[in-house]
Amino acid sequence: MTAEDVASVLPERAAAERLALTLAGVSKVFGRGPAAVHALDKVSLTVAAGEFVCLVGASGCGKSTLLSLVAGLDQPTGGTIDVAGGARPGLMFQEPALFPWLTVAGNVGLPLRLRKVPRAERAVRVSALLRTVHLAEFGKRRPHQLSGGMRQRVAMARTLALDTPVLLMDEPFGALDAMTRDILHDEIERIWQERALTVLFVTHNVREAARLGDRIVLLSSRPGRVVADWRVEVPRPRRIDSPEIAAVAAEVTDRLREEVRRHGR
Amino acid sequence: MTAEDVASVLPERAAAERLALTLAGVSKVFGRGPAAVHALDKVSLTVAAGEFVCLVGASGCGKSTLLSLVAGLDQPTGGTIDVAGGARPGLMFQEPALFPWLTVAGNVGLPLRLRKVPRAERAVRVSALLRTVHLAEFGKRRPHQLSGGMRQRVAMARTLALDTPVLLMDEPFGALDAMTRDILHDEIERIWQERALTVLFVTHNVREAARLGDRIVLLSSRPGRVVADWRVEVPRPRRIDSPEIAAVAAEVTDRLREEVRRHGR
Amino acid sequence: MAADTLSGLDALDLAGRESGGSTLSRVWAATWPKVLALAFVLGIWQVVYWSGWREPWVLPEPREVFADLARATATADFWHAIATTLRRGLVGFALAAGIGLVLGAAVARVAPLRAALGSAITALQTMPSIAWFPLAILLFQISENAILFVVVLGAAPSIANGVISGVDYVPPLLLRAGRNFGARGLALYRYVVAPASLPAIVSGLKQGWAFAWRSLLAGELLVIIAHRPALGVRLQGLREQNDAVGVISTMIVIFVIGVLADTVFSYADRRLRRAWGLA
Amino acid sequence: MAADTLSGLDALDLAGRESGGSTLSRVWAATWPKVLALAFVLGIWQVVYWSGWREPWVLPEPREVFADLARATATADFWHAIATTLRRGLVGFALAAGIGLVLGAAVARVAPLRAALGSAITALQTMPSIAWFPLAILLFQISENAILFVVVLGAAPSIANGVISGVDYVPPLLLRAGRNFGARGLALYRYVVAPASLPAIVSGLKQGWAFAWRSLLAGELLVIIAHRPALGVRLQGLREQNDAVGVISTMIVIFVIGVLADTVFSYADRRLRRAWGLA
Amino acid sequence: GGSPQKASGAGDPVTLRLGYFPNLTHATPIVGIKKNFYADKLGRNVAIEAKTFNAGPEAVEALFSGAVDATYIGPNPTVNAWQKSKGQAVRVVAGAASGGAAFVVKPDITGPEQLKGKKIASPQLGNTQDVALRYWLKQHGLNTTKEGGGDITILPQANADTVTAFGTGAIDGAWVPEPFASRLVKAGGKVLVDERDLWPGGKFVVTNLLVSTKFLKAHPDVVKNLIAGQVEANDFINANPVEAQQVVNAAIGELSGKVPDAKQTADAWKTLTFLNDPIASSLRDGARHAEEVGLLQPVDLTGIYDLTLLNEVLKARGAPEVKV
Ligand SMILES: Nc1ncnc2c1ncn2[C@@H]1O[C@H](COP(=O)(O)OP(=O)(O)OP(=O)(O)O)[C@@H](O)[C@H]1O
Ligand SMILES: Nc1ncnc2c1ncn2[C@@H]1O[C@H](COP(=O)(O)OP(=O)(O)OP(=O)(O)O)[C@@H](O)[C@H]1O
Ligand SMILES: [Mg+2]
Ligand SMILES: [Mg+2]
Repeated sequence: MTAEDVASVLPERAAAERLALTLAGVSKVFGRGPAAVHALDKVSLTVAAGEFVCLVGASGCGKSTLLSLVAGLDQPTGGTIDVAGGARPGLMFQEPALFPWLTVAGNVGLPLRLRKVPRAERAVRVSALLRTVHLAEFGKRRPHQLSGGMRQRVAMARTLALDTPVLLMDEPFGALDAMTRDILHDEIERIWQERALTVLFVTHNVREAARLGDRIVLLSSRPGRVVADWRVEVPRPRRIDSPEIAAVAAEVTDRLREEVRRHGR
Repeated sequence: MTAEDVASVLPERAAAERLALTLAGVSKVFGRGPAAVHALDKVSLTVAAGEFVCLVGASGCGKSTLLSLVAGLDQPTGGTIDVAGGARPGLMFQEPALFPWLTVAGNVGLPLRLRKVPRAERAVRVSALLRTVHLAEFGKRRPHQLSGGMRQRVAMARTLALDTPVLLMDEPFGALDAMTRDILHDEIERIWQERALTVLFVTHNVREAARLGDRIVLLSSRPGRVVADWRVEVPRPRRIDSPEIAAVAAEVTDRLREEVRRHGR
Repeated sequence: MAADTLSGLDALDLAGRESGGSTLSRVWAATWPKVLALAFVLGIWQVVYWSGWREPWVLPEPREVFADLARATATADFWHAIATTLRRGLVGFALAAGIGLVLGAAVARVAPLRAALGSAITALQTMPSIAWFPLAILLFQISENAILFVVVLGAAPSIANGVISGVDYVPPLLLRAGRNFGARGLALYRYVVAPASLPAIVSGLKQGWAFAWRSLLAGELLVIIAHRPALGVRLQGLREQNDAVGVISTMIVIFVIGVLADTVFSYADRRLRRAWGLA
Repeated sequence: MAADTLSGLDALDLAGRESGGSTLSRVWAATWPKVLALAFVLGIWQVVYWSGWREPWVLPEPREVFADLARATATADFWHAIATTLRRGLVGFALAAGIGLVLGAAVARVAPLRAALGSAITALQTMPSIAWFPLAILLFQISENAILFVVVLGAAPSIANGVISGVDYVPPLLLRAGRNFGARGLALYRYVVAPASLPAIVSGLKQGWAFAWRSLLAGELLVIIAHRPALGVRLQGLREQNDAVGVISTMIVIFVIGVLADTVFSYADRRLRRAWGLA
Repeated sequence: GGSPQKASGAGDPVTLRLGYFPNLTHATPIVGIKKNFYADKLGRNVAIEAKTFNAGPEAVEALFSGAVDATYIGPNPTVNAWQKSKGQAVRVVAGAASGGAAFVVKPDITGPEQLKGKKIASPQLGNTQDVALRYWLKQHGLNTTKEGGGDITILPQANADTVTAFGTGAIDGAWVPEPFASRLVKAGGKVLVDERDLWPGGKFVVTNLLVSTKFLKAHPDVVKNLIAGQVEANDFINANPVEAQQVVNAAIGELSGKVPDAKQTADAWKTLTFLNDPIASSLRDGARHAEEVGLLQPVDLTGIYDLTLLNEVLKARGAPEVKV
């Protein structure tokens, strides 16, 4: 490698450095033969560091599959996925996936324990996280003693405890009432800004996507492909019931509706 | 009992007959001693036969607990629950609760099998139900091969296969995209009218409640109490994005917001 | 019809899941069936005895057996025998548990090991204790270790199989969650796989205890040591003497120890289920 | 760093879960570890033999044992012995499975039965086979039924315990779903409890088979019939003749049968896991 | 259980269930059955059903439970059966074999004085060989305890394991019956005591014929014919030892799946005598010895023998009668 090469490569690399996620022609096929399901087909997508990207699409279009691939929990059938810095992204699953043998505090504290955070510090962080999701008094409960929405919030706190620079969230607020959700929108936005996180956020609620995202990416159904990509220009702080958000949501909804119709549903 | 008594009682009883569900002072306490959780406190509620009642409330306020009591899966700590005709209501759980050892068709067909519906008729009914939830081609799949939203739709089809006059649904459309949900709103409304069902429907989506419900009942948090009860006068067919529905939703949302705020969240 | 009535129908379905009631009524609910069962067995036995179906030296009277048991319990040898056998059983079981857990954990998650040893574990489990006696003597001469060897070979495969079955059925979602949290290798085992398979492991340990105990009672015949009476030796000795009374009273002792062992496992199991929200 | 690399780290964690690859490579992956393990064991044995650690009549050479095995397999008696013992094993196991499943199902869901018998089941499981011999002869005289009796008493408790453990860990949500669908009593068992506890039941059946087989090899000594050779009698006979070569070659036969039995259970288990999305 | 058949009239068919062990000291019943000596004497009306046992306890259990009517068995279980049933269940009606036990030790042990501190095996606490060992040691001034303590450690152990243990040097000797004694010699042991040398005339019971009292009372004629068959069998064995060995080896092979080594059988055979006299004195002396070394509660053996039928048979053949 010559000196010139290095010079010419550097700016490019710097640009690449700012990309947190790069998906290039990612495909995922489940099973083999005639029963094979083409969940994702040549999805290409880049997410800049610090960007908040919302992923929308019809039920079963491959959103969860995509997150799972990005998290490195599954292997793509084709294409490549690059996570800047090689850090494993934190994933909040669509189901709460709480460990039944641990208390709420134990669940939230597990990622800390795995990183060998000392006990005292752990206790402080866990109670801060539980406060964030408004479950401060529930640390000693077991998952089976919680309501559906509470479980989802515990899962969110646990994912936040991961402290990864890239966060993947699969419908984190699906089981929450509008009020609690609004509050958590503020919380996640605050944390995202504080920690300068990169977030890939799956939701069915287009308003939610418009409320939170820098970008909204629309996936088509079977096979999943990126069919639209909006930049949400509404300045923050945003309110979910503001007319600007409603306008963005309306546009996305129209496109989504068209997409779903095209696939016969 | 004298003849006069009978005469005077009859009209009353006729009125009572038209009630599908009667909850009188129902309380539910989990655990004992200082750790006891008062999930429901003296909830009284009646649902007329053929009525579509939506239940809203903050996360963890006791909605699922209430449905579980009405379904007879749990015993109330106090009060009584009467289901007209003694028929056990069908319950669609908040989680899909699919049986992993059965295919999608097997899951949907199980309630029919338990009622000893002959195989041929069962096949016809199962495929009709799968068509209703737009999963016609997925009958042979296993639950673990489905997406979150698909699983929820299978659970809905399975609950519809129960053919009970009273249907309890716990956030049936929480994991669905807006389009699929709109379609299923139409489907459930159609089935409700066709079968003259009584429905008790838990949702976090206030618009959804306004779109579907004859009434919307608001539950407060810990302990859960009925704090408001609206009659939705918007004539059917309704559209979820119509201004009338938005107006109803706004009213309910305001009250709900107030309720949540009162409880410090 | 009230929902109460409906759920009344489920009362039987809920057996063993309901935990309510006062302490007294719980103790009573746990006791009367045992007492009844015991009375039933003793009753049948006594009636058969009275019927004169078999001579008393073949099928002795309950009274005689309990008298013998009472006599035996008054001797130091009896308690020494129990103590010796229990000690061997516990040591052997602990060894077997250690080996079985490690073996099971390794075989469950390392594909080549599983291909190599998976079936061998069950095959070893089916090998009768006496088949190991020559090898035990070869390796350990006439020593307590020979007994432990037989006990470990009897129980470890069973425990390993419990672990394997538990690990195989860990919900994939929990595994994925654990891996996403950065749990790898041992950490994944410690924080996810092990706790998730704990129910199957406890069940495997229980089966392992039964294997250990049976192997022990056979294996004790390998090493009959000075001044150290043991239950296995006692049982065999009484049987050699065709002492029906003694054999039955020793069986009662073994039975009681079995019940106590089960109580320990059941306790662990119940705590587990309570924590998991299953009981 | 690519996600591929990251997941590469998990390769070991995924052992036994990955099913991809061609048939040939799958067969190869399943075979080489077994061959290696076998070669390893044989190698050690041969080296120990060559070292002259023990006299050849105590620890014979592998070659000699396999020659003996080859000779034995050429005789009709050998195959008769295997056939007789296998038949008894299968009949006894089927009986034990029937009794164990019914007993386990009943005890798991009927609280008083559980209180009465729960611990007794484990206690019976720990009772050595020889303790049952007198009762077996008393009840069944010298007949095949005496053997079956011992086998059933050995295996049924283990199977019942598997069922109980399985039933105890059925996810309550699925139970509630079943009950909501109108499944009561037997129907709830048939459509929800039984399939949900199938993994634990298969695991219990596997343990039960091991108990059955061990009890059988001991119990066969109860009824020794001319011209009906049996593996248990053969093992004991060779042991009494101090025929180390014969004992080891019979152990190999028992081992191979154990491996085959495990293959059957593993197959059932793998199918189950595949259907449930666990493998 | 069809044991207590009603007294047989002339024409009633009877089944005689006879137990024995597939083992050298049971050559009498093996030859008797294989060569039809019993069948010939019992006639067409009596079917003989052979039952084979692995060890004494099962045989006694079977006798007690009515699963067999008679069985060949060693002296030790004989005394147990007598004692446990308070002298009611069984009677010894004939002997079958004598001898066949020895004290084999490592070659460097040449006398009792060298045994101090050594480990010696016996088949089972309180059995014939165990008693013989302890009594012999006592006579030579060495004391032992029931629990295995004393000057010498006695390890009761299954005979098969004893041979293995001797082979690995884990024990220094053992007092065992044939064919284990021969095997110990083959494994480098040396006979220190041949038990025949300790008994008058070199005879002591190792196998006798035990009959259930019920059967004996119900079918004395059948038992008499059984004894007659055995006498013929013993005569044949003594006249044709080589053929008898072949028959016995074949029968053991048939039952256990493996024919024993002919040479080993021949070696062990030399230490055995097949005879009809139960050698009552050796049984009684054995019991007395057991009492002396503290292994047996005093037991009254009066009436255990019922040799009238045997003596009738012997008398008819012009052979000398035996005495209790
Ligand atoms: N293990 C699997 N085997 C076979 N098919 C699968 C598997 N996992 C997912 N699929 C299929 O892949 C497609 C995409 O599933 P995915 O879970 O990614 O959808 P999704 O976009 O998250 O849907 P939802 O919004 O309903 O959660 C679906 O058609 C699903 O049936
Ligand atoms: N088994 C239990 N043990 C103890 N507490 C419980 C149990 N089940 C529910 N609770 C508590 O009862 C309250 C009501 O729970 P429920 O599941 O009914 O809420 P919900 O209204 O359905 O909430 P969500 O909207 O989040 O699903 C919660 O505070 C919960 O923690
Ligand atoms: Mg999804
Ligand atoms: Mg809920």
